Amino acid sequence: MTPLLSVENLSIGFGDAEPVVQNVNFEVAPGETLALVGESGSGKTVTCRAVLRILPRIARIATGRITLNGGEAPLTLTELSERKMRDIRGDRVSMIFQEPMRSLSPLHKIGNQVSEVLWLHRGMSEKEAKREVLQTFDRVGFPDPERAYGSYPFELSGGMRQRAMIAMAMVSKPDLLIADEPTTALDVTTQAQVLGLIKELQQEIGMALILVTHDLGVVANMAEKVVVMHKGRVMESGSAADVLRAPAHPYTQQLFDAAPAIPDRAAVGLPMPGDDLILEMKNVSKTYTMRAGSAWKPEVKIHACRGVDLKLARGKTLAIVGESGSGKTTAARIALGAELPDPGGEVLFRPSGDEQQIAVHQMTRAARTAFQREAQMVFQDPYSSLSPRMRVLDAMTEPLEIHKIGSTSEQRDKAAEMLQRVGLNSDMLKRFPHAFSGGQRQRLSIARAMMLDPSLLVCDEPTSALDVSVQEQILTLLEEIQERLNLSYLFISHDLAVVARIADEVAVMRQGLVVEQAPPETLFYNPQHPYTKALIAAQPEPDIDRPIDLKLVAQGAGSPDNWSEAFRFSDTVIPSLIELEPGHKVRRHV
Amino acid sequence: MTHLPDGRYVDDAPYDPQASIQQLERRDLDAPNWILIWRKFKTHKLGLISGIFLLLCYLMLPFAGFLSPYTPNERQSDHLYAPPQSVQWFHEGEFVGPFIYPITAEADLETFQWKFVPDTDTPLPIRFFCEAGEYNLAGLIPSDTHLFCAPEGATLFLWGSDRLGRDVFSRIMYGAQLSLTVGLIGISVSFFLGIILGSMAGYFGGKLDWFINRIIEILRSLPELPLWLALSAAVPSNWGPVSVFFIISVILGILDWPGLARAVRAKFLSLREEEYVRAAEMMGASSGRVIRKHLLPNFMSHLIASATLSIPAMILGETALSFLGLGLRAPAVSWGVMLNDAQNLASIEIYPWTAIPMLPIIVIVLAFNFLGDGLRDSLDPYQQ
Amino acid sequence: MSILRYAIYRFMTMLLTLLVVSALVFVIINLPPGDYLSNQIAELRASGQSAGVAKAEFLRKEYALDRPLYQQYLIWIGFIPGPQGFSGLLQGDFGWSFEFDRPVAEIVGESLWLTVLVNVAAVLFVYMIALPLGVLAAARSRTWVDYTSAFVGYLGLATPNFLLALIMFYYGHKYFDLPIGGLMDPRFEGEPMTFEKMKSILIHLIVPTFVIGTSGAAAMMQRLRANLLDELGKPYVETAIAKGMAPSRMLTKYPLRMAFNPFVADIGNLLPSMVSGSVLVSVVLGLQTIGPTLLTALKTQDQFLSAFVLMFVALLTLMGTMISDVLLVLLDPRIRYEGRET
Amino acid sequence: GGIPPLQESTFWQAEVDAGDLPPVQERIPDQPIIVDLEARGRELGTPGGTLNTMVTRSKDIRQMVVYGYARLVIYDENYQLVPDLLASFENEDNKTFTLRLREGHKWSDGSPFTSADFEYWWKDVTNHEMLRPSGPPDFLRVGGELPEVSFPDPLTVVYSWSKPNPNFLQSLAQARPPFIYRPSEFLKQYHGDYADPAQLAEEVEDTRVKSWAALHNKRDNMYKFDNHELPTLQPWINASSGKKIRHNFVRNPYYHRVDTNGVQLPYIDIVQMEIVAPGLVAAKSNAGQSDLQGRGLDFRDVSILKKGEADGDYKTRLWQTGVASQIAIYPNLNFADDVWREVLRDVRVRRALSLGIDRDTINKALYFKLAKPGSMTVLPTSPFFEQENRDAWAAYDPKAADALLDEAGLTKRNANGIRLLPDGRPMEVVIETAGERQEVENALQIVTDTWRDIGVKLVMRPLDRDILRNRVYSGNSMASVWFGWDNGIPQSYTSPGYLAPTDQVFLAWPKWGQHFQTNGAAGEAPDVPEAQRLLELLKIWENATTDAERETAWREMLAIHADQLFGIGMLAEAPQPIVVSSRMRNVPQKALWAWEPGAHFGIHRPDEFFVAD
Ligand SMILES: Nc1ncnc2c1ncn2[C@@H]1O[C@H](COP(=O)(O)OP(=O)(O)OP(=O)(O)O)[C@@H](O)[C@H]1O
Ligand SMILES: Nc1ncnc2c1ncn2[C@@H]1O[C@H](COP(=O)(O)OP(=O)(O)OP(=O)(O)O)[C@@H](O)[C@H]1O
Ligand SMILES: [Mg+2]
Ligand SMILES: [Mg+2]
Repeated sequence: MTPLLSVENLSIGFGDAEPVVQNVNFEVAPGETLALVGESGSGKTVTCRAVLRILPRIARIATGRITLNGGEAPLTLTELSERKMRDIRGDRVSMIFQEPMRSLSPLHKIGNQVSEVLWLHRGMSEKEAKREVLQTFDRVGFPDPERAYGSYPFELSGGMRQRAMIAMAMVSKPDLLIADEPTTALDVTTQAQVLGLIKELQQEIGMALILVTHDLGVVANMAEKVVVMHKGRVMESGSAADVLRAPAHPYTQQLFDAAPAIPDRAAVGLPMPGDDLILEMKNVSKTYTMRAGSAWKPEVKIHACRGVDLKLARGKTLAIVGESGSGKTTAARIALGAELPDPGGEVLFRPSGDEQQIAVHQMTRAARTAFQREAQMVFQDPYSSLSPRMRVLDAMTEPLEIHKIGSTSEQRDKAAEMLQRVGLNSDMLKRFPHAFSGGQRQRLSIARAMMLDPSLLVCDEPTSALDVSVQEQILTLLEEIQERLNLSYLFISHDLAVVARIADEVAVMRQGLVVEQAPPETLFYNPQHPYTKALIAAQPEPDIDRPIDLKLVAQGAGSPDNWSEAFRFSDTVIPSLIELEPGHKVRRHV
Repeated sequence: MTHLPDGRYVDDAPYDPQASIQQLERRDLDAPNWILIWRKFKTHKLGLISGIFLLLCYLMLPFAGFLSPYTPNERQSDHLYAPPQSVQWFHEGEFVGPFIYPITAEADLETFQWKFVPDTDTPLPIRFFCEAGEYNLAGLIPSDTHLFCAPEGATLFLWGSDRLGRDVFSRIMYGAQLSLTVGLIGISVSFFLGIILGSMAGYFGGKLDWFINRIIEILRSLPELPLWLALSAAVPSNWGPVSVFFIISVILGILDWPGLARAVRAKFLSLREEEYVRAAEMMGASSGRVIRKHLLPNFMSHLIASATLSIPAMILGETALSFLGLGLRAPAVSWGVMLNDAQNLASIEIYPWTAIPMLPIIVIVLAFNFLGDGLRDSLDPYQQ
Repeated sequence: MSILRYAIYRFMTMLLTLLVVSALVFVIINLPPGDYLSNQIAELRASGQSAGVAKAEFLRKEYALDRPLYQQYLIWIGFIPGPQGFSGLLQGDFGWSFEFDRPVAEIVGESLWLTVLVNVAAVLFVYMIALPLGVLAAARSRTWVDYTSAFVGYLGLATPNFLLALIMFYYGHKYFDLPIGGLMDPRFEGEPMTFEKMKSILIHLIVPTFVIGTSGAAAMMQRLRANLLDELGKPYVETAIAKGMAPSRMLTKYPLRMAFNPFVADIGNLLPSMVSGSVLVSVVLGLQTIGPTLLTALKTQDQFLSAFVLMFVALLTLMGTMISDVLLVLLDPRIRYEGRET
Repeated sequence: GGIPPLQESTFWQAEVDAGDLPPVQERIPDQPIIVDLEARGRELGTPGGTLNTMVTRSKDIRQMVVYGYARLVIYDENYQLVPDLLASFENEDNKTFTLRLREGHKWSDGSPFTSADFEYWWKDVTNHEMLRPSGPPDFLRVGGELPEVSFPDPLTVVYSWSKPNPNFLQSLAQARPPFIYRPSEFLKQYHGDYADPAQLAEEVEDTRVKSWAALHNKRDNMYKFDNHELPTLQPWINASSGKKIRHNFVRNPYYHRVDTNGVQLPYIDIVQMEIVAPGLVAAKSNAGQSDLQGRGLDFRDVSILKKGEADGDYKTRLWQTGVASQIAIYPNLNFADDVWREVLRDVRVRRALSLGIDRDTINKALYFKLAKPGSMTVLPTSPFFEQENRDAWAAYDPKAADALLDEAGLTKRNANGIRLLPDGRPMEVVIETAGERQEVENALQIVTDTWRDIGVKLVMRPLDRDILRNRVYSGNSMASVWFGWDNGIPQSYTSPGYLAPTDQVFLAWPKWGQHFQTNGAAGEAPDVPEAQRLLELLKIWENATTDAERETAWREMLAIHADQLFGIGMLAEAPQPIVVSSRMRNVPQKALWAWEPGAHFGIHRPDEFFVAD
């Protein structure tokens, strides 16, 4: 069978520097899934972009050939005219970009941006396209497709934006889908749903898939073929079964070894100590008003957080997991005073054990400056949180400059050191943010947050874009710093394995509510809430022989209406959190 | 390259987990930002050439007197509207060095034009480092040495002479002193105010925005024309033309900022919602810092383009003002004054050289444009 | 705050500002020493035409020019009664032009549509030239397209308008038989609109549009180019390309909209410039627009006429800023006008 | 002689045939003026054709009244007063004037032109409280006294004063005449005393004016000429209404002049007056778009006009301007600064300043040597011209100027060689201009150079003309530039009032002028003997009974001006380009271009110009 896409001997470089992709070869057959895994910064994204020829201006394809078959005649994408290329993009080959936050136009409604593909390639009318898009939105797990259709990107959570990207790439039902880490920002149940959808499409129309991911569990569940990349070179490639079962290259082995998993030993977690709380959130709610489409329609209110109560003890880690769009980021932002809670909510911060609590939501200027020295944030979307016109060095030293710490050269040394600790090269300091890979930017963001040696660090999905080995390195670093400096973390993640490893207590959120809260050991072995259970079930494992039923686990969470009577809640009737055993709370009716 | 029996491909190059693929040059790391920008700028050839050209122009300003054969208001009453004289090198096939043929004027009462007849028999060599009209070097040191002057008893009008028999070339040289400097003050004032007030309105929003916007609205609604008319009566009469013009251009700047301020404000209203601005704020960055380091750089291109575009407006602003009796005026010399004199049909059709000042304006403006473009490019991260 | 509420709120502010502006306008036009009638009388005397003086005296009484300035203002607005009872702006009476000896409304009414015509032509010209060229210059930056358009634009910008107009008139007439000055062949004046008249107007519009438009076009083009270049590197542009959009459509839909922000901010200026933007140019080109009327009115201190025109322009300015504020919100959904929390 | 057989014009033929207009015999007065063109060296013309001309402001359509030059009395080409609209006039000692109208003379709407029209003006307009709050115009007041006016019969009007009013008839012949008559039949519709109140009120409402008086004043615009309904006596009547780019004027069917062939004047059927921007007049003339153009053209346009002659089918003629001086500097003897005022009042200083002007160079640079350099005095056309007056203090003589300044005590100089005033300030003469004429700027530029040599710094300051006047009148300006006297060709009957400090418009003595104008209520009394003498001489002229007396007064006043240099003239008789289409006939080759007396083209009788095809 002729492969749908074949990449031969591809090398790509930036400017006159050494190529970042060297001699890459692979083939994808129709209907087949190829997983591209590898180290962060190894050139996966660049390779994928080369297929569609959307590389940064200064990137040069040094050698190589990319051929697309399946049409009337094979097309050499590397030599095709820009005009012809246009017909391929979005129609026969579409791509899900790694960083959906930046990849959507901030000024256009999601619905418009997604429907556009259909207008362009299918010549659909606005109405037809809308119907189609709403369907796809529903299938990628938007709880309220209508609302998403009329929202602007900034009104959506990270995961929602990613789903919009996915929908955009899939509505046109392409021959080949290139998905660059499509599910990093999704909770596992939604991830299952999306992956299930992709599988379905593959079966329906024989779509081929290039899946860039660092989640070996996903690889195990989806891929027929695997290509492992490291520093721009292919280390190993072959059928998924073979590679996963018996990795041949030392790098592959090293990578697989690093994969974390939810430990399967039963244990009883200790509840979070309550005496020295560094951060306390009491009854925090947040309601957004969405910009109404026209002047006459009523405004839509969105309850991003509802009555969230969280306590974080000094030197501990509180993790928040939950459905995408359930208000995790919102809660984190409120915790840091970036957003004000609705009246009635309180956020209290205690700089050190013997000091007064200060109310984050009503601080004076001076107090705020002091607070900001102590509390830092790693943003969910590192790309957006770095000024595009600031070199990394300046971005890194900025917190020190603001708080006037150290001389210029000391600041620079510290920046270089931090960069090395997150696995980046200090000579990247002079680059601009856009010249990094997704995972590298994420690490930049972490490094920057730690520049000030804060006492509280809010990490919003800090490792989602990292391959397991680098993730391992980062987690180790976080733990080490915590031990050394008694740092406290508010840690948001979708990866239960990571959470299991790092958290002292886990809160599970759904639709703005904390539905269950417990130490990880307790939670993972004695989940009470149906949603928690569904989450755990949906966590894919990097074992090719134990595939999960994507469809089934995707349904697992279901809508609250399908839950058993005890857990059901609606907009008006919300049960309260009940402490089952010390440190284990569940939201249920008694 | 290794292929395992199961069809797998395995790389056989030695594996070193610590190796790094990209090595930036060491010097880049130690270089301060401006050096990086400069390096980048150097690659923009047109920008570089323009920059050097402008630098030379400005360096030349103090020496305008030395470089021009005449002083600006020196009249040759026998050579009104003399056409440009060309500098010759060979006389009757013989090399003589730079010389000119003297010209004499005749009144033609048929056409009412002056007719100039060159005397091609007597080549008169141009004098160098010679003594002629007195001027002040750099406005301070009196001198009468010129780089080159007319031969004894003849004239040297490289670009012709005007209605009063003044050398256009020399006037352009002197005119540069005013045209290239005073107008810039207006730009600076207007940019200073526009950026400061615009960014405050845009970044802080709310009450401050409301307040600044009302000022802008009122300023913009205020009619400029009557203001000028009132002003022209109010300026003390013994002020020299330059100081009047100086004040006018400052006022021009003061009235001119709202346009820029609104652009800045609009952009900042949207930029302040960017995540990186939030990030900076959450790190404790002061408002000033956020504006300077995060917002302004992202609006730099617009500012550079706007600044470039104001330059011709400022050089020529006086021509519009002289309509109202407020422009620069004799004895001050500027390009606008010269063009004002040339604003009639005769200058276009019969004495086109009196409109020559258009050329330096265009050249200077284009140079500023390319300089700005080069600057923009070297600040643009995506071009790196 | 919803758009509608915001718009209403802006409107109320506008009215308030308008009142402030009206007072300032009135003061400013009365700043130069003297007033219309005394100037007129002086002028009549100076040119030996003392015969006209008596009538001027009549007007001084009739229009309360003998009262203090603040009273004149209040009468003009219509807050207090004048010699003939209430008859101010609020009562719909725009006043009397001494210079033209007719009600202000008549004079303004006549030239207004020509003014709008000329300036709309110029604005259209600016947008039609500057938008595509600006986009093109950005898309093909550092190529001959870019350089040529910059050169031509700056050529127009760096030539004084009047000189440019003279050159164009003179050679235009000589080689292309274009008309010199005016906005239509006088024989069509007052005629109903016909094809011929239309043609005459269009031909007459060529030079003025070009002269008024070039500077604006160059400015818009270069700024647009700069703003667009900034946007072209952004990831959302790549997304659009990846969708397979044609460059022209992609550019106009995404980066252009983003780059348009500073221009929308300045749309406020578009409206008043439709009326007053080309005052000096109109004067030198002899266009029968409101511009020359305004300048004459100002120079002769024909105060009700100039005050009305200026108020009208001010009103347009305020409406312009209001519209641009509302448009900004529509253009960029992220924009909020609320203040910082700190 | 008798009236030649009259010919109906083709222009009105259709109306006459249709019975809308009476035939020409019934339209012209019983005794029309029969113009003997051949006797004046002009051709007899053929009626018809259109004349295109341009003006620069919309209100300048009133130039048609100026060019038309139909007045009660007019100047003939020798500047003698002759009756025009009047059949005749009698003057008794300048005290009683009897004006006799033409029998059967009609307004352009066919209504009779009789003494009732004079009466209407006198009783119902100028002496009406509401229409003219300030009463009859100044020229009718002799020492504050108003005339006795009587209307003995329909064709006679008598004006009489107890003291002489020698200026009365000349005033009637002005370029902008005081119309002492109004089309009463027409205007009565708008007069509160005559019209039906209800109808009038409605009319007032419609026109959006405030009172019937305003309405009347608006309709009554003999000079503005912008009301096409208002009957006129001018050769052309306004045929377009409203603010237009081009105004049409058509021949007046009731005009009172005919040629010896019996053709009713004017020859030209239609005058089209187009309003163009000042800067474009030359360009449009150059393109042959004007048949007769003087206004809006400057000497500097000559070269381009000459160049366009071939293609434009016109000729450029050079007439002479009639002002006493083309450019004159007026040191303000009433300047508010005490020190400066004393300096400027020192005649030696004024003489030095005049001697410091290189008039020949200015003449060469600006006028191709075609103007006449010299001080401000009358032109050779005037019987009072004397070369020595023109030459007085007018030669360029920096040495003598230096000596005079030294003599005046201004001996100290600063480092730049500028003389110092008694109080130590440098001698910087600020000359304010109206900023309208480039030639003034160029001339002052040349003066700047030569004055610097005598230690005087000239600072030029262009302003707007109204602002300039206001500054001068209030004593805030040190010196200003304007034309010389408007009337450069006075005759013995011309009032020399403008030579004496009687009016603030003579920019050298605004305060003295105000004093005279307001009978001492404002301003200052002249305190310089020469100025006082000028006033005396004016008195003498006014009370003189013979031309010889008047002439002596004139000559002495001119001598005083030449000696005292109240206004420092630079040149006179500057050439004025006149563009004349090759189709035009009867336009003089050489002539004087003067506003007063002469009404620009008016005195050259445009109604006699015709178009030859
Ligand atoms: N515009 C650019 N200029 C210079 N270097 C770049 C640029 N873009 C990416 N790189 C470099 O190219 C390399 C490959 O980047 P790429 O984005 O393909 O990595 P990746 O495999 O997708 O990594 P990740 O998993 O972190 O997303 C990285 O080292 C990155 O720093
Ligand atoms: N500025 C805003 N305007 C309107 N709605 C908003 C805004 N920001 C967030 N929301 C809404 O609030 C809800 C919670 O968003 P949030 O970003 O906190 O989710 P999240 O839990 O972080 O999700 P994810 O895991 O996908 O990042 C979402 O429904 C989102 O659409
Ligand atoms: Mg990547
Ligand atoms: Mg989030």
